[in-house]
This record gives sequence, structure tokens and C-alpha cells, in this order.
Amino acid sequence: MRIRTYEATIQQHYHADKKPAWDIGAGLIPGEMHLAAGQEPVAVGLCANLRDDDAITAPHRPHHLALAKGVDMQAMTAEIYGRTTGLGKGRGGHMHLFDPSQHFSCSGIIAEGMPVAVGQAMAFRHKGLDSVAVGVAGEGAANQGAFYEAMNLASIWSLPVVFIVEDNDWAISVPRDSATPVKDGSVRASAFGMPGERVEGNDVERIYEACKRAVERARGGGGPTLLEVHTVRLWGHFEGDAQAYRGEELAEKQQQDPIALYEARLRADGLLDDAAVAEIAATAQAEVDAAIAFALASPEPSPADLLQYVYA
Amino acid sequence: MRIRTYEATIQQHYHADKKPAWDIGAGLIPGEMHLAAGQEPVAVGLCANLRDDDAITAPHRPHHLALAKGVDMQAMTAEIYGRTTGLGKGRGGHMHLFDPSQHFSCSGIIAEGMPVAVGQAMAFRHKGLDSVAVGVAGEGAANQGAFYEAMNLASIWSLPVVFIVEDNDWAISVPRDSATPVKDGSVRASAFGMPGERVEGNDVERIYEACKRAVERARGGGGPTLLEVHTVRLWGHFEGDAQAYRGEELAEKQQQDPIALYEARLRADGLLDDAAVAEIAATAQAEVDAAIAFALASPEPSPADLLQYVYA
Amino acid sequence: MTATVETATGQRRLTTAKAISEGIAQEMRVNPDVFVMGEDVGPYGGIFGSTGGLIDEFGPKRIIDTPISETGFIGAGIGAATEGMRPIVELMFVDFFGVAMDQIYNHMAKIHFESGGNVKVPMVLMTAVGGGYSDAAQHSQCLWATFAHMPGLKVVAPSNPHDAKGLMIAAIRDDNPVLFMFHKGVMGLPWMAKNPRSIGPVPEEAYEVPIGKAAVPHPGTDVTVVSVSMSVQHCLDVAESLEGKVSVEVLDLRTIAPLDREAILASVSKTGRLVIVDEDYRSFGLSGEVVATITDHDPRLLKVPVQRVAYPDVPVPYARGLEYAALPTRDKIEAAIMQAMKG
Amino acid sequence: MTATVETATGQRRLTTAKAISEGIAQEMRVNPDVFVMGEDVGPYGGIFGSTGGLIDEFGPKRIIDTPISETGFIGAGIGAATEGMRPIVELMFVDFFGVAMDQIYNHMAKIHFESGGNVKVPMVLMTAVGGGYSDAAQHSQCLWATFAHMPGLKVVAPSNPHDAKGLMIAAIRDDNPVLFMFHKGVMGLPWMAKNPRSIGPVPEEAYEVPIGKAAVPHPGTDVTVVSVSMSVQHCLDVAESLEGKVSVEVLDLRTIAPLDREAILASVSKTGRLVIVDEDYRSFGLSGEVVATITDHDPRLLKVPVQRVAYPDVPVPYARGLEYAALPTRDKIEAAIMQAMKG
Ligand SMILES: Cc1ncc(C[n+]2csc(CCOP(=O)(O)OP(=O)(O)O)c2C)c(N)n1
Ligand SMILES: Cc1ncc(C[n+]2csc(CCOP(=O)(O)OP(=O)(O)O)c2C)c(N)n1
Ligand SMILES: [Mg+2]
Ligand SMILES: [Mg+2]
Repeated sequence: MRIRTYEATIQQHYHADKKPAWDIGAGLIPGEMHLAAGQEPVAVGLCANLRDDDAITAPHRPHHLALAKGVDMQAMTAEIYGRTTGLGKGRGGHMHLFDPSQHFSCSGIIAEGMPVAVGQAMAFRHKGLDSVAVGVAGEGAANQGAFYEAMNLASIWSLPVVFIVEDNDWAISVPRDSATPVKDGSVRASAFGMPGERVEGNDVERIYEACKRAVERARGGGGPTLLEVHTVRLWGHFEGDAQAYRGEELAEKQQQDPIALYEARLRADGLLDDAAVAEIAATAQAEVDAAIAFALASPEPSPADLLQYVYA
Repeated sequence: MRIRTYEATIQQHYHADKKPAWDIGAGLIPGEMHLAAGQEPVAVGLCANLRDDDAITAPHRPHHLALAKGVDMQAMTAEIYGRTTGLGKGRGGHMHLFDPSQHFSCSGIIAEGMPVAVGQAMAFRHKGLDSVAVGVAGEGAANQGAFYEAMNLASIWSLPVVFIVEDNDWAISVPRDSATPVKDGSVRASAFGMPGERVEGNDVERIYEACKRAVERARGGGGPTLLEVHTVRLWGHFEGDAQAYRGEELAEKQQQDPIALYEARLRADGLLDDAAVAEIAATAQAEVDAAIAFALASPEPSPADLLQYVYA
Repeated sequence: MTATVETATGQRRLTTAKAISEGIAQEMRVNPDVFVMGEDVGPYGGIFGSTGGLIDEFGPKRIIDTPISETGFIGAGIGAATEGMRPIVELMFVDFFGVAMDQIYNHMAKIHFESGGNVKVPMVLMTAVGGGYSDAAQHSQCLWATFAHMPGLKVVAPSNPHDAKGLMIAAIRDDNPVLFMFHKGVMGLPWMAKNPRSIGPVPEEAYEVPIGKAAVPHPGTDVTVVSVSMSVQHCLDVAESLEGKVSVEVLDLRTIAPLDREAILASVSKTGRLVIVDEDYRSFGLSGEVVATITDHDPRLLKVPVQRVAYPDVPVPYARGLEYAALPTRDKIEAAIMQAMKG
Repeated sequence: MTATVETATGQRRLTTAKAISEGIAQEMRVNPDVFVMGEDVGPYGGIFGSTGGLIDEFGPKRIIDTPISETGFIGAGIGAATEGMRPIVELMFVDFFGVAMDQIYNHMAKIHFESGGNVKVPMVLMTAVGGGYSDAAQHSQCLWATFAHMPGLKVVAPSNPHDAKGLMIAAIRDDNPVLFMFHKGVMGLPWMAKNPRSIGPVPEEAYEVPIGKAAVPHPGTDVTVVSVSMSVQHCLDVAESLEGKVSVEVLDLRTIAPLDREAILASVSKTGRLVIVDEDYRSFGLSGEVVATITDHDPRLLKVPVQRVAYPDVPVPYARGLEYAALPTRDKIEAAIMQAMKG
């Protein structure tokens, strides 16, 4: 049953991520669009361990994490459509989604969410809460100085932080190999005296287990952990990226769609059948359609309000 | 004889560093003054392995490295006195010493010299030279993001760089323990797939040997190395720092003056006697006095030239 | 201690450094969510004394010495602020902003807007500015225009102990990120030459000096001198020395962003002559914006060319003679006033 | 490829992106010390096409894809430059400056001065600026005034393919660090709406457009419109559309620092009316400095209030309607010109 719920969630997210992409051409969703197809297992495996009062700082590719964390799909979609009912009333856009109720935020500047997670953890501890702050970044972002500074602070102050690196082998067109001199990025944890672990296989259950250890450790006062999760970027870096630089590797990776693979496994185990899959797909589709309908029915911000929200 | 030369050099530097400090009150040397008493073994042990065409980027505490590298003492002293005959014609000051002939530079912004060393190494390789670039920073600076980015670049591009951390246990008033969660900072090398080594004891011979390995590795195309050298800050962070925060540790450390200890060792080994020590001290003193006399005899820059050197 | 002096009339006089740390302490006493974080803010008390003594009262949980990781701990301040804390974070010298500017500008300043007002970042970033003691190109700048250029930040820079305490308290209570820039020269430090104006009367109780409001510490009718921070002290010295000869109106902006444009317009409307004294770099900065405030409205208010006594477009030189050739000194201010009166 | 178009007269027309990469290639051919470094500058050809095709000719040793470590690789550019190379380093979006500003400003810009002229840093930092395509607050800014405020940098921002190539070549040959800011809208990208002026005639040979010299692409006598980068295209559209009604002189600054003050003064001396069109933030920026250039000299040159069509002091909003309410559009420029003509 637990697994079944995961599957449903994954599939929802998968569609939630896919769907907006097809609309870009219509111009209702302008701007860059970084979709996370293939990386859903990270979001689901992580967030199944998190509570509403736990925090996530997500990177430029945030939808899967937002949806798995419980960010309201309608408000998020409305933001992506630039509407006043959106999370940021149309000011933020898809790389700047803020949901205080879920302690969810993201940033278009890679790795810079990591220090923010450290500060959230400081606040939790100061207030006597046992909430956990999670910072997520790509493997490309993991070569940015901010990431190391954050790990060092979290470790020296023994804060409840989980650092997650989504290693999808690519940073736009730059392959991991030509940017990162270590095969297992989690060894970097030892540079800061914290435990680290790399999870191979893009497998939601293994990711869940690793995240569980890290989250429990943080929640229990054991300090920070670094997890590097090997995952897959099925699509382009942003919509419109032809990925000419990927060559054969792309076709290979497209065989590794984690949702299809997991579905097959669950079917083999007799936990899913055609009817169940159809139902899950339909439910997910309906939810996404409703979110988009909500967004489309929502008003655009008035140009007269341009100067609002600069100051509180 | 080799050791003897070291000793002389160390002592010179020691005096060279000490001497300017006593002049601050007189106002001839204005501004912050970070002296390196106690850290001479790092400079000497390192620079004995370097050639004129090798580069060093030094931090805010640069005198020992400059003198050991072969930067002209007179031009350096004139800069510290703000004279037109100085390395920077009085524009730079004690934290901004540039000597292109020795490929020596420094910066008052901690750790930011590390990426610069990476670029120097790129230039050396591009030009087909076997010169080596050395980046030096304190243990406090080693928690700055720039440092990690530089190590990563040097490693992924396998560049002839040696990274040296001078661990003097303090970053102004902040003890190493409360800033750095690992006892041995050289473990950070493994985060970037390069060798690392920590040298204990503030011992010029051990430092020399470790630097030799690292410099030879770099020069031979073997890529970068990280060395952390445990050294001692005998004086305040800057002149005028009362060091109230240090407590008993200070008195203890003052017993560990590396020059006195090395002198004792050389005397015990019969390599030094009173006469030799006196001669070395006199020679060093004379050189320093001459440098200061040169500076004092040099003109101050004319206010009319204020706008010079903004652009080349 | 040495920072507190009782005057004959019993009015307490403090250094600016002491006034700031007193303001912080008073807010920390009433609000457990306020804490201080930065390099050497603990036992050292801040390199320029802004947190002197706080560690003794509040301990290392609320006065936190950090590693040298400005992106890390300014970012942490932002995270703490978005979760309901009110951090005061010290960037030791403003000149180091470049190692953490992304947090300062892309995050601290913009999150409120990007969230459509749903997230607040109530945080004070305090930092030392200014030169005059040969600390050279990387430790002597003001740079307030750099921050004021970027929407989302409030930027304050007091010129005296009274305003420093009141602006600090206002900054802590403000729901926005406030950049609090204290000039080393106004701190009243025992180890730096100082103008007597850096020690002055400071009320005991907690009070606010409103952010966004300029002051007129020396009213006049002939010429308007707009300035901020340390330079205000020089302007006042000159204005006093010219009393009887030229009636100088000194405007102390106190806040750079948002700029008190009404105060500027009101004064220049009266005098028609404008001198701007600014220790930040001349071009693309404060002085241009003050001028544009007039010309947006009506350039004909200006009877004569505007005198800009600003830091010339040159990095801060080390040698004292060169540095003082660049700084806005009393003699340059006086010369500019006399020039404005000629036209 | 698609970027090259032959006109009827045989004059070759290029996109700005192609013009830039051609300029780089020509310099790389004659000078082995020139190399390119940045994120996605290799096989991808630069996110905005500035290095398109270079990897094929020069290979990965001279066209270097970097990890996402801007402090690291901009610092490396500085180190290489001080050792005699001439690096061209790309910062993908100017908005990311904050992660590397210390290298840019405390090092790249100041080393020459601090060394008393003994060290040169001949380096081009190129970066994409500007908005208009809903890339929101962290990917749409111009920020040229931020860099121009800080002495030691040269800052250029071309408005068309011809100037882009010539300024790039001049920048590479310059012994100073030059910040080369290309607006995404002028690049002529196939995947972004564009003004036809983003494709234009470009000579085949290598040539320089002098740094520090403004151009007057549309002379006039009634009103001076000072602008730079993308906005110049809009200004020219408006100036052309007003022909016969208002004689508009459009000044394309091309270089922001050092500012061509003579050109500004010459034009305003003639027209007495000044409109400034600037996609960078309004306050403490370019528009104020242009005004101050006049008032330093003589405010009475200005017959009417100055119109500043600049980006209001608000972070860049995502929603298209809001963003265009902020951007300096043709209608706002025209309205400002008409307002200036009224006074
Ligand atoms: C500081 C900074 N530099 C560069 C960028 C541009 N950029 C956005 S995403 C990206 C690649 C990120 O790769 P990775 O971290 O692996 O995440 P992924 O896109 O693969 O999910 C780059 C270079 C940025 N947003 N911020
Ligand atoms: C980016 C930056 N942050 C802060 C400072 C201020 N500062 C100068 S030296 C120093 C301590 C450095 O400690 P360490 O690196 O251990 O070197 P040490 O002084 O012990 O030689 C600090 C905090 C600086 N110069 N640059
Ligand atoms: Mg990636
Ligand atoms: Mg140290």
C-alpha cells in the first residue's frame, strides 16, 4: 500500500511536470522552463520522510520537489501562468516558488539555497522545534562555493539539515565527468566531518531509505548528512533544448524512465494492473487539468500594481 | 649548509616582519598590519622549492611569503611606507604587494587568491612552461567557498597548483575548533580527488619535504596537491590586537617560537654557535635597516597623480 | 566603559559603537527572536565595536561567531529570517560584499517581492564602511550606491551616535532587510582619529529614528549641502565655521534608500544652490541621483552648477597623501560651497 | 548559417550573436593567447550564442567549458591574464554576478591600480543582460550602473551587430578588464522575439569600435534621447516614427564606463531637452549620471524637466503584463519625448 501510494504520487508528478511543458509554445507560460522528468524518485523518496513543518530549498528545477512536498498544485500552476492566485501573485515565476505553509522555497541561482536551509535549521533549533531543513541542488551546482560553506556551517553547528545532490549527469550541456573530479560526490561529506552516502539506481525505495536515515538523524539531533542521488534527466535542460550534445547517451537514458520501470516492477509483483494504472493516470490527469483550468481562470496582475511588494 | 641557509633566511624574515611593527605608532606605516611571526617555517619551507618563475598568491598576511619568495625587500618596504619606489608606487599597501618578476601577488580578501593561482597555472601550461602556481590561505580562509571552487578546477583540469593552508589555529579571534569541523583539513583534498597532507610541528624541514613532494608533483604534470601546515601565530591578528580572547594558550604558544627552537636544535647539532647567530642577526638587521632607510628616503606620491593607474 | 561619558547636565554621551550595541541589546532583551551572527562578533565584540559586550549578556547562542563564510552565514540569516527570526548579521567590511552578493541581492532583497509579499525577510545586515586610515582599496569603500541601486533593500548610514541607535532599532523592527552601514570614522573608536561628533548624547531608552527620513542638523538659506554618514560631520564643521558668512543648510540623508526626495527638493527650492558631499564613488552613484531628483522635477531650481564633492573614480589608494587627495575633506567642502556661492 | 544573410547589394548581414563570435574567432586566429572560458561555451556555443561554432575551430583547449564555479573561473581568468594571456570569460547571466563579485571587483578591476600600473589584467568578461521574455527577477537585469560605479572597469553594451563585433575586438585588444554586456534581445536569437535591428550589416574584416565613444545613429535638433543597448533599438524606432514631427537626436552610448560626457553635453547643448532611456534600474544609476554630467557643467542647459524612462525600482516581475509595465517600451519613450517637447 505504501508503495502503491508512492507510485500514484510519482505518476501525478510526472504528469504535472510534463503537462505544462507542452503549453509553452502557446505562450501562456512564458520564460525558461526546467522540467524534472526522470527525477521524480528523488522528490518522492525524500518527501515521504518530511512533514509539513519541514523545509525544502529547491533549485531552478523545482516542480517535482514542490509537488511531493505538498505545495498546492493549483497555486503553483497559477504562479507558472503568472496569475494573481499564484504562490507569488505572478511576481515570482517557475524558478521562484514560495509556499510558507510548506516551508518550501526555491531559487534560480544554483546552490544558493543551501545556506538558506542552514538558516532555517537554525531557526527550528532556536524555537525548540524538531523540524528538518533540506537543501537540494544538482550535481553541477555542487561545484559552487556556497554549497561547501553551507555544509561546513551545518556541521560545525550540528544543525538538522539534509543536503541532497540530484546527480542527473548533466549541467545543461556539461557532463558530470568534465566538471567533478570525484565519482562519488558524497565523499565530500567527509571534508566537513559529516556522513555522506551515494544512492545509485534512481530507485524510489532506495532513495526513501537513505533519506529516512538522514532525516531521522537530523531530527534526532545527530546533525547534517550529505546524500548524492544518481538520477536521470530525461528531457532537455530547459524546454527547447535540443540536446545535440548528448548523443547516444540520451536514447539509453530514455530507456530508464523510472516511472515505467517502477510500474513494471509493481506489475510483476502483482501490486498494479491495467485498471489500477489507468485509474492512477486518470486521477493525476484530472488533478493537473483542474490546476491548469484554475490558473487559466485566474486574473493576471494589474500593471497598476507594479510597485507592490518591493517593501513589506 | 642547506639548513644553515634556511636559518639565516628565517631569521632575516623574522626581523623583517617584526621591524615594521614597532614603527606603526610613529605613523610612518599607516593602516592595518598583519605580521607573520611564527609562520616563517611555512614560507621558507615552501619557497626553498620554488623558482623565480613559479607564482605565489598570498593572503592578507604576506610578508614572510614575499621575502622567502625573493621579492625585493626594499621595494616591498617602500610600498609599506607608501612611497613611489614601492612595488605599487604607494597605491597598494601591505595587503596588496605585486611583484611580476617573482610572480608574487597578494590580496586582502581571504581565499580569493586561490582561483587566481589556478589561472596562473593555466597560463603556464598554455605557454608550455613547467612553472608551478602556489595559492596560500589561512585555516580560517579555508572555509570560504572560493577555496573549494579553486581546488575543484585545479583537479578537474589537472593543473600545476599547490594549495597551502597555514593553520595557525586562529582566524582573528575565532579558534579553529569553532569554525572547522575536521581536525585534519587536508582530508578536504579527497573531496576533489587530489592528494592532501597535513604537516604538524611547524618544522621547516618537514614543511620543506612536504612542499617538495607537492611542487615536484605539480611540476611533473601530476596535478594539484593540498597541504595544511600547522603553524603558530605568535602575535596578534593585526598590530594592536590585544588578544584578550586567547587566554593561556598564548603564553604556551609563545614558548614555541620556531626560530628559537630551530636555533636551539642547530646549536645542539653543533651547526650554530654564538658567533654565527650574532652574525646572522646582524646581517638580517642591516638588510632590514637598509630597506627601511631606502623607504624613508623615497618620495611620497604626489596628490596630483591621484587618477593615475586606474586604466592601463 | 570609556565609551560612556556623563555631561555636566547629566546627559549621557556615548560613542556610536556603544550606541549601536546598546540598541541591539535593548531589542534582544524584549525579542527572543533577535540574534547576532558574524565574524568576531562574540568575545572580540566586533572589529569596530558594534557588538561590544553583547556576548557577556546574551551568550554564544545568540551572539554567534561564524567561520569566514559570508555567503554561508548571510544565507543562513535569510533562512532564519524567513522562518520567523530577526537576525542581525555583520559583514565585517562592506568591501567583502562580493563574496556574498548573491545572497544579499538575489535573495535577501528579492524574496519578499518574488513571493508576492507572502514571505518576509526581517533582517539587518550591518557593515563597516569608509576610509581615511590607509586601509587601501579593499577595506575603505562606502559603496552605498551599489546597494541603493538595487530595489528591495533599505540602506541606512548614520552620522552620529543618536541616529545610529535609533536607526538600528528601527532596522531591527522593520519587516524588510535593512543594510546598516556604519562608517568606521563615526564609531568613536579609541584606536582611530575621530571627530568629536562621533561621541554624543544618546537617550537611555529604546527609540526609533525613522528609516527614509533625512534630518537638517544645520538649517540655512544660501546653499544646500546634501551628505550622509561620516561626511556629514565634516559638512557640519564647515557650516559652523562659515556661520555669518554663508548660511549653509546641511541635509543629513541618514537613509540612502529609499531616498528622502522631498527633503532634497524642499531645501534646494529654497536655496537654489546644491553641493553634494559623498564618500562613495562619484559616478553612477548617490550624487547623480540627488541631482536627478531635482531635474526630474525642475532643473530651473538650480541657479548654478552643482558641486559634487565625491570620491573620484579611482580605487582607494594606500598612501595617506593620495587617499586624502581623494576623500571629501573639509577644505574641499568649503571650496565647493564658495564656488556654488559665486555662480 | 541562418545567422548570415546576404543583402541585395551583397552586403553581409549577421545577427549580433554571430558578429560577436566572429570577432572572437578573428582575434583568436591572430593571437594564441586569447582563449574562452565559461559555462556551456563549448559544444552548446553559449546559451545566447556568443561562442557559437568556436569549439569546432579552436577545440576544447581554447574554448573551455567550466564547472559552475564563477568565482573559480573568473578568478582563473584573472590569474591567466596577469600571466600574459587574454582570456574571454563568460558569466552566463549578469544576474549571477553576486557569486563572483569579489573577483570581478576587488581583483579584476583593482589589481592594475594596486600594483601601481605594474600588472595588467587584459581580460574580457562577457555577460548576457536584459529582460522582456519573463525570465523574472534573477535572470533579466541589466545592472550596468552597478559595474560602472566601480572604478577600474570598462563597461560596454552594444545595440547592434556592427558595434558588437567592433567593441568585442576592441575589448580583446584592450589592456584593461572590459565588461562586455550583450542584451539577449539584440543577439538576434532564433528563439526569441526580436527587433530587425538585431540583424545588420557587419564588415568581414576585423575592426574596432572605440571604447568610450558614443554614436549618434539618428541626429536631430529638438530633443536628445540618451540610451544604450537594446533600448537604443526602441529609441530609433520611435525617432523614425516621429520624423517630420519631432527632430529626435538619439545618442547610443555604446560604452557606459568611461562615459562619453562630451557627446552628452554636445547634444544637450544643442537641444536643451533630455530624455534618458535605460533598462537598468532608475535610481542611483545611469540616468542620474547622465543628468549630473549636465548639471556639473551648467544646469541652465536644461530647458525642461529631464524625462527618465528607466526601469522602476522594482525587481523584475515574472508576469508578462507586469514586466512590460516596467520595461522602457516604445510607447513610454514616445510619451517622454512628447512630454519633453511640451515644457
Ligand atoms: C550561480 C549560477 N551559475 C549559473 C547558472 C545557470 N545555470 C542554471 S541551471 C545550470 C545547470 C545546473 O546543473 P545542475 O546543478 O546539475 O542541475 P540540473 O539542471 O542538472 O538539474 C546552470 C549552469 C545559475 N543559475 N546560477
Ligand atoms: C572574504 C573576507 N572575509 C573576511 C575578511 C576579514 N579577515 C581578514 S583576515 C581574517 C582572518 C583570517 O584567518 P586565517 O585565514 O586563519 O588567516 P590568519 O589571519 O590566521 O593568517 C578575516 C576574518 C576578509 N579579509 N575577507
Ligand atoms: Mg545536473
Ligand atoms: Mg589562521
